[in-house]
Amino acid sequence: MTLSRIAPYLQATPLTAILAAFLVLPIATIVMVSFWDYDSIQIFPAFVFTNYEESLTSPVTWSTYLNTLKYTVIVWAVTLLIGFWVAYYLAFHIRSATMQMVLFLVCTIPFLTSNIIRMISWIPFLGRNGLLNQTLMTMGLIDRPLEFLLFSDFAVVLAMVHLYTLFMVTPIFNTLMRIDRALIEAARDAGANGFQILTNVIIPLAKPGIAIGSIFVVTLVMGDFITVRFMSGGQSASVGLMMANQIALLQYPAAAANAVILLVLVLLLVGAILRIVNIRKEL
Amino acid sequence: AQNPITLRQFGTGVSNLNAIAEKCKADLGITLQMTALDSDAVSQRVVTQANSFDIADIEYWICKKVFAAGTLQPMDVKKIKYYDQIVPIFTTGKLTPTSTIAQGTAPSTVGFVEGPESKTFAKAPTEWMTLIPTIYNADTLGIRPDLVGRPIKNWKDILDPAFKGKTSILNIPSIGIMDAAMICESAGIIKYGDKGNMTKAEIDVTIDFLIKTKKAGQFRAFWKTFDESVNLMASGEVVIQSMWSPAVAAVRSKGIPCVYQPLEEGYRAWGGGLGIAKHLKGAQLDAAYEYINWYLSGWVGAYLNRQGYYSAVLSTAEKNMSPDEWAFWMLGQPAKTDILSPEGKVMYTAGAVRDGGSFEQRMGAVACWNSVMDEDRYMVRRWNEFIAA
Amino acid sequence: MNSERRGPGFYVLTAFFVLFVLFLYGPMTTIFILSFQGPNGGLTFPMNGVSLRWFENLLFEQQAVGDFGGAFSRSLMLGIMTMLTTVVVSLLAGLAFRRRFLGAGPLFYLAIASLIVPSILISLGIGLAFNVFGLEPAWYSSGFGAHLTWTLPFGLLIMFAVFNRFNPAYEEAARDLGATPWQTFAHVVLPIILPSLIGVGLFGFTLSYDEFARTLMTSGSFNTLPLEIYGMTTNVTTPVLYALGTVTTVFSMAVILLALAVIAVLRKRRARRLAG
Amino acid sequence: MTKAAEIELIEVTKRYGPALAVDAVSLKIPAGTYCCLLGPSGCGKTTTLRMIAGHESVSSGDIRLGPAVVTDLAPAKRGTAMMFQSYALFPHLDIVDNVAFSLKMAGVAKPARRGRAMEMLKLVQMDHLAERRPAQLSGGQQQRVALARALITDPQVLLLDEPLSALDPFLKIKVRQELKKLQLQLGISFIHVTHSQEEAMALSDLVVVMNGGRIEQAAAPREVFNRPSTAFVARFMGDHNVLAGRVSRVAEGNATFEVPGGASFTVPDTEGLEAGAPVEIAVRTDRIRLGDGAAPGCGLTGLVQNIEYHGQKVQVALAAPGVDEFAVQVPETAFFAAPLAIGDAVPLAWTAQDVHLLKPSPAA
Amino acid sequence: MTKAAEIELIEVTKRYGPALAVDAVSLKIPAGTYCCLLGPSGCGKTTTLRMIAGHESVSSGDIRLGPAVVTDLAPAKRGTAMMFQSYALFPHLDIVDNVAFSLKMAGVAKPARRGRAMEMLKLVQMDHLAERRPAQLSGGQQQRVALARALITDPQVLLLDEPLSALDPFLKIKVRQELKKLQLQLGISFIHVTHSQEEAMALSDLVVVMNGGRIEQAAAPREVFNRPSTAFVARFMGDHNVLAGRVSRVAEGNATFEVPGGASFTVPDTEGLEAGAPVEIAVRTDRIRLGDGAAPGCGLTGLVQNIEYHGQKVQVALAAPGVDEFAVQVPETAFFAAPLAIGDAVPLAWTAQDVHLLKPSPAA
Ligand SMILES: Nc1ncnc2c1ncn2[C@@H]1O[C@H](COP(=O)(O)OP(=O)(O)OP(=O)(O)O)[C@@H](O)[C@H]1O
Ligand SMILES: Nc1ncnc2c1ncn2[C@@H]1O[C@H](COP(=O)(O)OP(=O)(O)OP(=O)(O)O)[C@@H](O)[C@H]1O
Ligand SMILES: [Mg+2]
Ligand SMILES: [Mg+2]
Repeated sequence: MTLSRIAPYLQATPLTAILAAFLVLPIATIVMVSFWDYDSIQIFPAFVFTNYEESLTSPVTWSTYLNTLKYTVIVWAVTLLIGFWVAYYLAFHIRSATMQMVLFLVCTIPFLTSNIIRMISWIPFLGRNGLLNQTLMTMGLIDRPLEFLLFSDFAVVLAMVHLYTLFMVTPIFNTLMRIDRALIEAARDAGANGFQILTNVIIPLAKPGIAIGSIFVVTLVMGDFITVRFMSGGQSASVGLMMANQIALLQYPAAAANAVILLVLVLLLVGAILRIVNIRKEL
Repeated sequence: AQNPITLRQFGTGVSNLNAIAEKCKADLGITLQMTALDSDAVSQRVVTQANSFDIADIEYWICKKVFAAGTLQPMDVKKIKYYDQIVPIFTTGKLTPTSTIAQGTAPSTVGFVEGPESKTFAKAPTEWMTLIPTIYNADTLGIRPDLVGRPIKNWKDILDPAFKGKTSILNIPSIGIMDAAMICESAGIIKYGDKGNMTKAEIDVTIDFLIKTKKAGQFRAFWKTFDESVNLMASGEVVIQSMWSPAVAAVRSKGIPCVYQPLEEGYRAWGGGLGIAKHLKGAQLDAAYEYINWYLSGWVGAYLNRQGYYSAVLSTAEKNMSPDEWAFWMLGQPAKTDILSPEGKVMYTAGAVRDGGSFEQRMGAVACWNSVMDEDRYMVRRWNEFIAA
Repeated sequence: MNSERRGPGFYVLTAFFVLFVLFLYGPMTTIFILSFQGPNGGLTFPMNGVSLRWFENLLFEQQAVGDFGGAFSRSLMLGIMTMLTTVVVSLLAGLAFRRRFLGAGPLFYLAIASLIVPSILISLGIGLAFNVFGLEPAWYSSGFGAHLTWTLPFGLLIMFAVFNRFNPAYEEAARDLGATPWQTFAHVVLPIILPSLIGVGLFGFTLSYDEFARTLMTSGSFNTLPLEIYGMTTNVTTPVLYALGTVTTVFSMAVILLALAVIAVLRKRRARRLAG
Repeated sequence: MTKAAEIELIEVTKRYGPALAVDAVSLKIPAGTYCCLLGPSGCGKTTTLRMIAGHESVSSGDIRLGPAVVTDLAPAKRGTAMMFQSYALFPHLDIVDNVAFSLKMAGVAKPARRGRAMEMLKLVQMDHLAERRPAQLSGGQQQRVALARALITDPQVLLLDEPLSALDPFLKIKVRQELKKLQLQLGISFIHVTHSQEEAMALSDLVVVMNGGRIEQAAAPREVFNRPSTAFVARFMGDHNVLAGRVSRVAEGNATFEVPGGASFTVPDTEGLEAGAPVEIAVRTDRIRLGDGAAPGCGLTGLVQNIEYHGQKVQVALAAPGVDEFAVQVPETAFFAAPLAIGDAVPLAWTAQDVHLLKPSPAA
Repeated sequence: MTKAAEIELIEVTKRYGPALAVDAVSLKIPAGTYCCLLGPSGCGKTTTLRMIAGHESVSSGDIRLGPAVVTDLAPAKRGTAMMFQSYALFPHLDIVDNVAFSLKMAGVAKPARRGRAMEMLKLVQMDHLAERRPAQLSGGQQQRVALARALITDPQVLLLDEPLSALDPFLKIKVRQELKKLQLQLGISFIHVTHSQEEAMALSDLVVVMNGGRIEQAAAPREVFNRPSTAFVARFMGDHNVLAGRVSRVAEGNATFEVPGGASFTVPDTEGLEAGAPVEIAVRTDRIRLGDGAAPGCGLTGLVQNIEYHGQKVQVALAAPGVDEFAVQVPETAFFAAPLAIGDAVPLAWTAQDVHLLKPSPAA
């Protein structure tokens, strides 16, 4: 009796310990260090607000956050659009479960290639003399290479969409699969056309999946630094990149302050999304 | 086979070569475990993970930042066999007794500390050396002669509207700012008191100018790593950009014309060196010295020279190179036979001349070194602003 | 749903899906094709001949810089460690969450937080914490922990899904038949959820094997494979990089296909045993 | 509401790949009929209903509703409305919006459609819970909302797939009375799928017994119960004993047949019978007397296998050579006046009029 | 197997937080009894069964099995075995291993335990499918395997939670006969939870009718059906009409009461009755005659609300002032000789002996 009462505590201990050691403690450290001081060589324990002050009063911070939010919104919208239709196609138009599995696997296989390699492989494709420009020129569609394809916001968004769409597809596919097919027949019986079924039944019922996918995409984009650096050719900034630069220059307290701000922002965004759904119920 | 000790060395991919580790194992029996990182990670490792390495292969400008962290120990020059033969740039700072010390974080200014426990850099050579120089070079603009279509003479040529959207500079603040300074000065935007140690006002002028240029669309990209610069150039994304000499060689090795263009204002130089971790002692410390002495003893020097870099002790390197190689690489003379890379691939055919002339011409025309300024923190902030603009 | 006839929507969406797949595979095929560059080929088109030079170079020759083999074996080890730990810890936690216990809510949200805190922040935090506490980061300590903060929440969520669908009557039946709690677990619960556990394991392995941002500041002296690849991108200008991409992809695909094949064979064998 | 219309299936067939789910079914359901499709699991009831509704395409054959052939029309264009097995209420909409859904689809303005929906909810006495979500309702309440949602489209035919199966037995009886009342009130046809013969008998004007994708019998419940056309129907409806054997002799006005064990029985009918042909008869369990005195070929002696108390009746199951199952219903009082025990040998008798000759099954 | 033992619940209570699921239930089940726990959804049947099995702790009270108090014993130590509602067969084990599971847990060697398991499978006639997995069996087959698995532990009492609910109606009837046969053969007690009164009556020696966590009546099926102790039992068992009102007059040997609408009825019993007190009576639906000639207080006139064909009987539902529901069962032949239609006014009569006085419900 008593053993069964303490059993859940024992069972939860490893998870708690790992999260405490590798999540809570590090974040606490970040918060602590964000109040430390530093010069070009070293960081010292202190309690100063300069890191926050510098961050929050600097127009760079603001424009960087704005830029990051811009990426977030665009990538979110595009992945949602693509992710929804792909999930919809798999869930409603593919009838055999085996075929669904196969096509789903087909979508996941590219994710087995290292992210970095996948990203840099866009460069020969999109470059000035890349595959795409050359094809378009051979076909006579353009007479000068399109410059915006690479080292631009377009390239950043493209690569992020490429990297993150699956995070949208999976949860939406999951919720769509759980929609009782009778509901769709009931809607059709009530005279709804395809579009009305979509807007009145499927989308409302897919909301939890959309929310979970959105959480993934939003957090991934907000924290990204490598894609932005590679694909913008170093020409654009993101919060992650700013932090990475600060870390590179050993400006840990400034990076930590930025990290805290980023964390707060991400938590706010996720909190807002979570108001719409209860994830635990959706599992 | 003599020494069963393992040393963990890390540094950038430029000099952290497996060939060196293999040769070291063969010659000394010391096992070198090499880890190659990008320059950001290198400086972080040195500062934050003191016990994760035995030998750090770092750049001099980073040394200025990281040595104060106390994770490296100064080396006793008495134990360095070839100390006297090290190129004087690293000791006195002057290539020849008459040359001036270039602006920026010249290696000699951070090359020595005052004592075995000290973290203060000494003004003149002492017995305690921070880093043993490994490789160094003087950088300039690389160009695609087939695509620029005009002679390039000055750093400011990168601003030519004809190259709009086809230029690039380096996005490592401490290095990029020096490129920018060379450009600004050349274009007559500003005359610096000391490029290597700008005032806030000078930083502002420089960055504002960069931002303006960026917004006008002059740059195609900013590169951070060796390969990025190679790919930018090789794929024709840019036709003129600041570059490293082996990167130019790499482009050329793909059969693409690329020239490392000497400029009137001179070069921006850089150098790297080996530092010994604080925690090393006893047999390991001895092995580290043994390794460093071997490093300077010629084989490595020749190996590095053959890549277009320069090595610290020229005399020992010369003995490990053929006269023709020496003449080609160090004296700037036309090659009499085909010049091979260390891997044995033909890099230059007979008759070729290396860009930039002889060692003296090159290293004698250094206008500045990569540097860490007093206003570093401010500069980095403004640099980020430039990137974010 | 009219079961036989396909509307125009089907064809439009099929086209869309095909485009999406092409989009996904486009860069991969670039890598794949370029990895067969000729000996003098570069990282970009056009192809400069066709050869297996770069695979040879990758697999049988020493690279100028770096230690691909070491990085690969470290990533493999780390992946396996992460996989095993993820399976065990999320299984235990999943079991814990089946009952009510004090702090269940906060622990759940902590796990969710672990999922949504940007990777670079975790990496920075762990790096800093090790620094502040004077510990030595290494791929098998701090790196391992950093990976767990990424794989455990996924594992836990999967276990939630599994146990939400697990019929407790199985356990009661076992108890009724005289099984001790341990026997119930070993002979009933475990075999029934085993497929999901394998799924958690494979998932954990893949996540860890390809994790970059969280490893960046936590791997200590030696590189994991993604870091090594990242390092390679900074100094390798030959298609050996793409050869590496092709090889790692083929490797992961082989692992998955093998797993699928094993499952298929087991199934067939059972079917045969039944028929026989 | 005077829209009631006749519905007709003409050789309707449904194939799933090589499998025949519904096999050339023809059926005419007059306007205003309560029709039950009855049969064991997998016999094709749901498929038939869904083809009428338009949710399943017809492989061959035609469906007529009133004068129009609706075989290829969209579900909402047919004048049918469907109530789904587990009700299929939209979980994200409250009750009024569920009921108003079809009006919304048709573009009716919000106040108007909610007004109409409230009327329908009043009809099924659910107006007081209009604001709730489906998850907050009991099974019976959900059922009524689903009904309201189906009826708001003013259909000529309402199709119901096992509408009572989710309810507990107590509620089932109440709700089926409501269904019947509503059908009478609206005057339209209901087609109701069930696999409970009790439900089918209690509700319908027309019982359609299906088996293996074919119709075994389509008739009024009383006809089906009293004159099951095949052995399958007799067994499925219950309360019938089926005896099967081969005809040994055909005389004027009657015939005799033998079961494998040797006993022989009389059939007071000779239609289609000839010596040596297989034959099946049914005798209702409540028409059998305990005790001696059977006319020749109208009785047997069985061993009691099982005794079940059914309230007013006691059902005694017996076995005899060649007759595996034979049940007798004895009125409660009579049984307890002279109780039987398992293992007792009991003589049984019936009259020749109670023997009902069965036809071979079309599905066979 | 002569291990049959008496089972006794003594004031057994189960609380879930503040809610009472089972409220001080006391019950004695003699050895070798087939006992059915019957009641509507949520009345506490499953909870009671699970407390007996040991899968649910007892909040207060005691459970005795034979001479031993088993309240705090582990499930496997009690001498009970449970068959779960959806059978809970282990999906990863084949049929033999499922049945042999308890022996494996006890450490019996493989050949021995598989041998015993095959014996049990033979008992339930499932030995030919021993190698299959549960998913490859039909509902009825699974049910038999579950039975074998429970019986292999040689229990004194077998507990069954709605063992027939997953089966289709046709199969239900066959399988319940098998259950009964097995219980007789083994001689142990079966406690069987159901919410079908028909199932309970057909199977049990002892019917326990529960409502709101309490026992309304525990008696032989015939007793429960003929003399339901409360209005709840009468309604739940069906085939009873309940009339409720207040006593207006108590005379010798009988009393009179009035329903709210004004009609008054006679009760041939006065036990516990006094003027002004509430009173309820039950009259069986098959004891009511159609037509005039009712003795005073033994009849009413109702309007026909609904007519249901039940095969041998036709059930007519009527309403009268103060009497919402009143049903009459008319034999089929009689009904169709003079059919009624909905809306007809029909006089009804019964005899005073058919009136059964009900007691107030303990749950109220
Ligand atoms: N989508 C489908 N694909 C293939 N076969 C199907 C499909 N739907 C039904 N069937 C088959 O068609 C036959 C009839 O199925 P249907 O659902 O109409 O039976 P039913 O009478 O409604 O049974 P139940 O009482 O179990 O609901 C069955 O054999 C079933 O297996
Ligand atoms: N674990 C629990 N926690 C809280 N309340 C419970 C729990 N289990 C059962 N109950 C409540 O106890 C009461 C009795 O439940 P029980 O399952 O015994 O009913 P039942 O008679 O078996 O009903 P059914 O016929 O629906 O199975 C119900 O009101 C139910 O809501
Ligand atoms: Mg069906
Ligand atoms: Mg229950």
